[in-house]
Amino acid sequence: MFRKILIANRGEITVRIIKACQEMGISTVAVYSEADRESLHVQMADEAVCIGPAPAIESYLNMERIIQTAHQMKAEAIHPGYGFLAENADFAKKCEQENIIFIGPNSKALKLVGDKIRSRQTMEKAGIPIIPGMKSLPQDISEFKNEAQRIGYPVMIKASAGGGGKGMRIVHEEKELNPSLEAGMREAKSAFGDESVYLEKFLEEPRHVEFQVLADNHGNIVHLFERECSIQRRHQKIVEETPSPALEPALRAKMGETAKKVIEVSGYNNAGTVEFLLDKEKNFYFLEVNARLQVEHPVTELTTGVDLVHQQISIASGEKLSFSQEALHQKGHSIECRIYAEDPLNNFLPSSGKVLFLKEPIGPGVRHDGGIYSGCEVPIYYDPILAKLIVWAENRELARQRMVKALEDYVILGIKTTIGFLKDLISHPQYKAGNTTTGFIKRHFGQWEGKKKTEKNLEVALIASAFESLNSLQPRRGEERLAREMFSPWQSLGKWRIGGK
Amino acid sequence: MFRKILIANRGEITVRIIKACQEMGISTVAVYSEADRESLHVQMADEAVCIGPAPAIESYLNMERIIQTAHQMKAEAIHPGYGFLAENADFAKKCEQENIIFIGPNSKALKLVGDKIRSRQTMEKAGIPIIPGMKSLPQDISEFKNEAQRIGYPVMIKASAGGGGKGMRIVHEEKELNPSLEAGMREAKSAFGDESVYLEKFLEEPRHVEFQVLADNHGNIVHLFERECSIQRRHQKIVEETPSPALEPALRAKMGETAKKVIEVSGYNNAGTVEFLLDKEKNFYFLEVNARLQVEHPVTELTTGVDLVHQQISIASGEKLSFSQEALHQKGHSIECRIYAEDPLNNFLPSSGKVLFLKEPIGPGVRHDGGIYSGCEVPIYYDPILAKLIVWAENRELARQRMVKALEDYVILGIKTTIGFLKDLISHPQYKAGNTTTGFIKRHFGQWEGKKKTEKNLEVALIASAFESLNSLQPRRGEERLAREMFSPWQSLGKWRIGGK
Amino acid sequence: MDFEFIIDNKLHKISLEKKEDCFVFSDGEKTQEVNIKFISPHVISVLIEGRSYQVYWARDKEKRYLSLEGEEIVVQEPSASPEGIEKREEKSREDELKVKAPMPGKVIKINVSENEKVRKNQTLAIVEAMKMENELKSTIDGYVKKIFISQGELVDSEKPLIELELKE
Amino acid sequence: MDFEFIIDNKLHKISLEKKEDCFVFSDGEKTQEVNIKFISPHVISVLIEGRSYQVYWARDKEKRYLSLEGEEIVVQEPSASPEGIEKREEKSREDELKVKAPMPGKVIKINVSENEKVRKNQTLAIVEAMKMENELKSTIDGYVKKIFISQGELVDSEKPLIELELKE
Repeated sequence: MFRKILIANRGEITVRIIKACQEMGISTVAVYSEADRESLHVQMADEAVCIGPAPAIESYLNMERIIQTAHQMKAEAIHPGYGFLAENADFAKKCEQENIIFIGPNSKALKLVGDKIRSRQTMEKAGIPIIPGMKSLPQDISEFKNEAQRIGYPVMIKASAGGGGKGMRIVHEEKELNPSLEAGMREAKSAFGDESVYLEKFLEEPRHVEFQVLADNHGNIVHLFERECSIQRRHQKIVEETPSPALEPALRAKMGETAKKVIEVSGYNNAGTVEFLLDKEKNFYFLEVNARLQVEHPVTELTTGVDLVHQQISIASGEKLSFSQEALHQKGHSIECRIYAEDPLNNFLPSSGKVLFLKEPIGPGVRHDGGIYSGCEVPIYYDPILAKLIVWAENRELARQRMVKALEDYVILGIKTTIGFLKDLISHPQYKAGNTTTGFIKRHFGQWEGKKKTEKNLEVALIASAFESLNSLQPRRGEERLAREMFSPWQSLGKWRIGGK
Repeated sequence: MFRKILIANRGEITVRIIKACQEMGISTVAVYSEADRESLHVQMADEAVCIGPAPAIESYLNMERIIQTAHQMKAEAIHPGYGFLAENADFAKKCEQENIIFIGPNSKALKLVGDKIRSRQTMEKAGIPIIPGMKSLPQDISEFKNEAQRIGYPVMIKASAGGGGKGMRIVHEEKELNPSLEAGMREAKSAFGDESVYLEKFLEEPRHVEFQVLADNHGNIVHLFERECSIQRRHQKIVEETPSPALEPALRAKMGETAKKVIEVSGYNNAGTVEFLLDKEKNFYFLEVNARLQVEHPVTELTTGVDLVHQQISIASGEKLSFSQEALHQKGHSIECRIYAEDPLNNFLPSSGKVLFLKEPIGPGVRHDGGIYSGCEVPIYYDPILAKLIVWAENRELARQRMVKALEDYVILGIKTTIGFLKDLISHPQYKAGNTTTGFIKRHFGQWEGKKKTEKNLEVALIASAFESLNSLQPRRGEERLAREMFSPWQSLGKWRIGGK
Repeated sequence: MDFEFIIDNKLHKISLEKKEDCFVFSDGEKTQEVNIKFISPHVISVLIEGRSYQVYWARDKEKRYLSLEGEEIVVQEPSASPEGIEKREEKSREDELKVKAPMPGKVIKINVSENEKVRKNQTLAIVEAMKMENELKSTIDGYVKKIFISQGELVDSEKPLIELELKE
Repeated sequence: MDFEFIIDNKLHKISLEKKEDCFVFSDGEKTQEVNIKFISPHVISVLIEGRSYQVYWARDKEKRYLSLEGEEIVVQEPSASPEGIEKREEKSREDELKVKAPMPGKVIKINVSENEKVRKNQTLAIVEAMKMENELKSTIDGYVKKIFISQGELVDSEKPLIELELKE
């Protein structure tokens, strides 16, 4: 087992990985950009090294600097988290050359599955069902036009190098094709440093169902069942759950075996996710392999009892999987909501700034994987994910109710977040009914305007504001002392009386 | 199902029950003493009513007032939590008479199992193994002396009306008998309002193994496996876990069936716990029925996936159990540590006062059931339990490591707590080995003096203190503004520079 | 004491007075006793007729952010904004012609030039923040009067980036 | 700037000076650069030679409570206590004869009367708090000089409840 691991990431996933390392008795090195000195992952790690200025390209994407830091701090392995360098085959290869263990797949497999076009070819050859679309990367912009005509609109533009919705565009008619290609390529370039994009047939309102897979370095492969991630906005998953309301045991088994075959064919090791689209007739199509720890991995952990980060680390250190496929079972139901710094009432624009106050929901069956704290700054430079709220309960409806309540208990003041939107979403009758497809948001939340505030809550807000004003008015006649006392933690704020009593 | 429930308790268990009610769509009424206006349960409930002065006897034990409040607030049921009125058969009976549902066993069963003497008689008759000791409540103090001689010292004094270690005393020789009886009776009186005590043979270093049971109002009974609660101090459990390292499947099944028989013989319904002592030869003896939700119920929840508070409420509302014994399985391992406001370096004296700062540990597999917050006051009037820290992991050793880490992440400043002591306990090789008996603390932690502080941590503490002093010195030359800014949540504390820059 | 607060552009006039151990609240129509406590610097507990409300609050400049029962409410004081509400509404019509960045970010593309004719909803420029591209669209049919930015520039959300002119 | 702090009754003399973007710490023996930040009102982040420490702190009167790496450290300033450490030690010998309640609570039994002869470890009184009984025991072989309390009284942990006298 490793003695020390460097984590080449930031935010909630780095905090998650640090916790796993601490439990396993492994020291952690955090790296951070100049914008992140005060980030939670820097505080939590055993060691922390600044690796450059705020823009990711100069810090979190700076391969040389990160590898050099690993050497300098004597870290034996690098965990890339998700995003940034997680699916960068060059980085994995550099690590291999520099004798640092990359906690993820081998660079060859990573290169294959990272190249969406080549992996489509490989899978088709192996008899895995795929969606109609380009089988090679276009040399010329006109090829896109021809291919789109061949497979028929609507088509989907996808980044060859990445996932997470970055660079994706749906094109409904030919005149939209060129501007969408341009935007997609720019986004792909910015997100992955590679502007290659390709086309696929766009399926109408499919479900997005993916299978979690673990493969050790000794040829053992298991799947840990599915996650349904159909609820997406801008091709970005926002709510995930398992089990999928759409799968029957036979279909689940068949898809699981297919997922394992994809991994086998790719020569893939460590944790990975095989993504499928499931159409209305319950036909499934291979989409891609996400060659990393997924944002939504906790729902699998809560239903199978397997800690995926522990497994990633064990596998990378050369250990064999300690369980067989037969030993794995799904228990209960788990739902995850991603909490983004976005304004749902203003076209989901990112919202940076200061988290004035945070209260994380806690309680039985509630898990919060977060990267923020009261008083932290959310910088403009990185992905707007703040945290993930995950619940587990005996069945889907209980989990859904628990999630609604947990979202209600969740307080983030000072920046806009998606919490209120998610609460409405999880409360929607069609979500309750399990009718989740990739068109869910557009269909049911195209015109979301938030809930009307209740009269009583308005009244209480006014009362609390007036009360708070009374207190902050006091200082106008003795301002200094009172302000000081309010800050002082040793003042009994609770017993503090109003009106000079 | 109920529309509204009154919770006749305070602290972490009330918070736990409120959360369960919220998930089930049930309104909650909190009651509170004058000392508890600022307690967490008052803030979290939908409605809150003050029921009297600080001493429990005038508030949380005031049956008339509580029942009257339930009527006034139109609550259909009362959940008593644990302690206070939870095992008071008179209260259960009054509720029945007043047409309020008592969320717990029927008053007749409660009276039987609450009378430790009568229940011992009943169980012996039914063929359940019991510990040698008194089979009737003594009329005269001299009977204690005779019985102690008959069964042989050491003997245990126990409160007839209660549990939780209150009123318990071990007596090793005759001259200790009288003072111990006096103290035990006083404590019993103060804790349960009933000074009756009795004697039992004291088994040397047994394990304390209890079985969680659910019984609906239609005659269906299941057990949810065991909890081992051998780690005790002053006869008060402080660490609990499940599965017990001492049970093999056959013994587990046998004890589980015995537990169900105890419940059946008692005519008991709702959630209950059947306590056994297990001696070195793995003989088990019925001890008593804890006729309430136990402090340690979460370890059962995390390993069986059953929410015991939901079940209590469903059963009380007349629903049938929705699962059979065969459907229940233990998965993984769970450990709970009770966090008390006590000073482990000063004979575990209770520590009241203000919680200046609280950071609850969170993370995968970590659950925190708490009744405190940063800034709250811990009053002297009630039980010193602050919170419970519970972890789950795939096996015992992983759970143990997770608990060690979670205790390290747990910060409570301002009052003394048992956190540091628990961390040492969970880290002890004999705990790791599963060698847990009721003599564990005395044997391994009789002389606990805390850990020696590491040099590096001392140095960092000095640096942080000096840094903080530099900042608090600043205000001496501009005090008011700075103090105000430090309090002001809208000031960017993170970016705040030292030395006037 | 009397207070004026603005919530969702609506002005509320209320009063809150201390009375022994509690407070008396009035909104002009009804008057009631309430029990209010500071629980910790960011939490206020309010009891009204037995109902318990836990109010989380924080302040950022002139704005109070409140959260209760899972609902977020932003409360402002009229005095905090230099103009009254009505004036602000007038101003917002004027503001419509000034295209601002929806959030702080980096200008990655400017699609128009000064004096160019634009249609409503036409993309004027693209600003990237947190790895998302956001298109700034024209709010009117008209002309580009002035462009204040250049490609690659970091911009804030306060200042106008492009000014438009109505078609005559 | 120089500082003196007391931890576990031991006096530490250190200095901390601001230097550009970081601080210089010295304990008299070694000197090193450290990077220190206020993260939030109760959290200080310290980086020393790449090592990261998250220090939680709070203050109660003259005491600073710190927690780092799961270890709690109480830091006091010498100036905060009116007497120096040595004087305090002298005083504590005197204090031995004054029996105090270990924590605030209620006196439920007084087992001795004034002028009564007591042995070391003999129970003098019982104070109850948080439902636990705690016996106050004699620290010496001697006599009860004065009893300041009566049964049923609520007592604090600061004032002496019983004063003892050494056997001559």
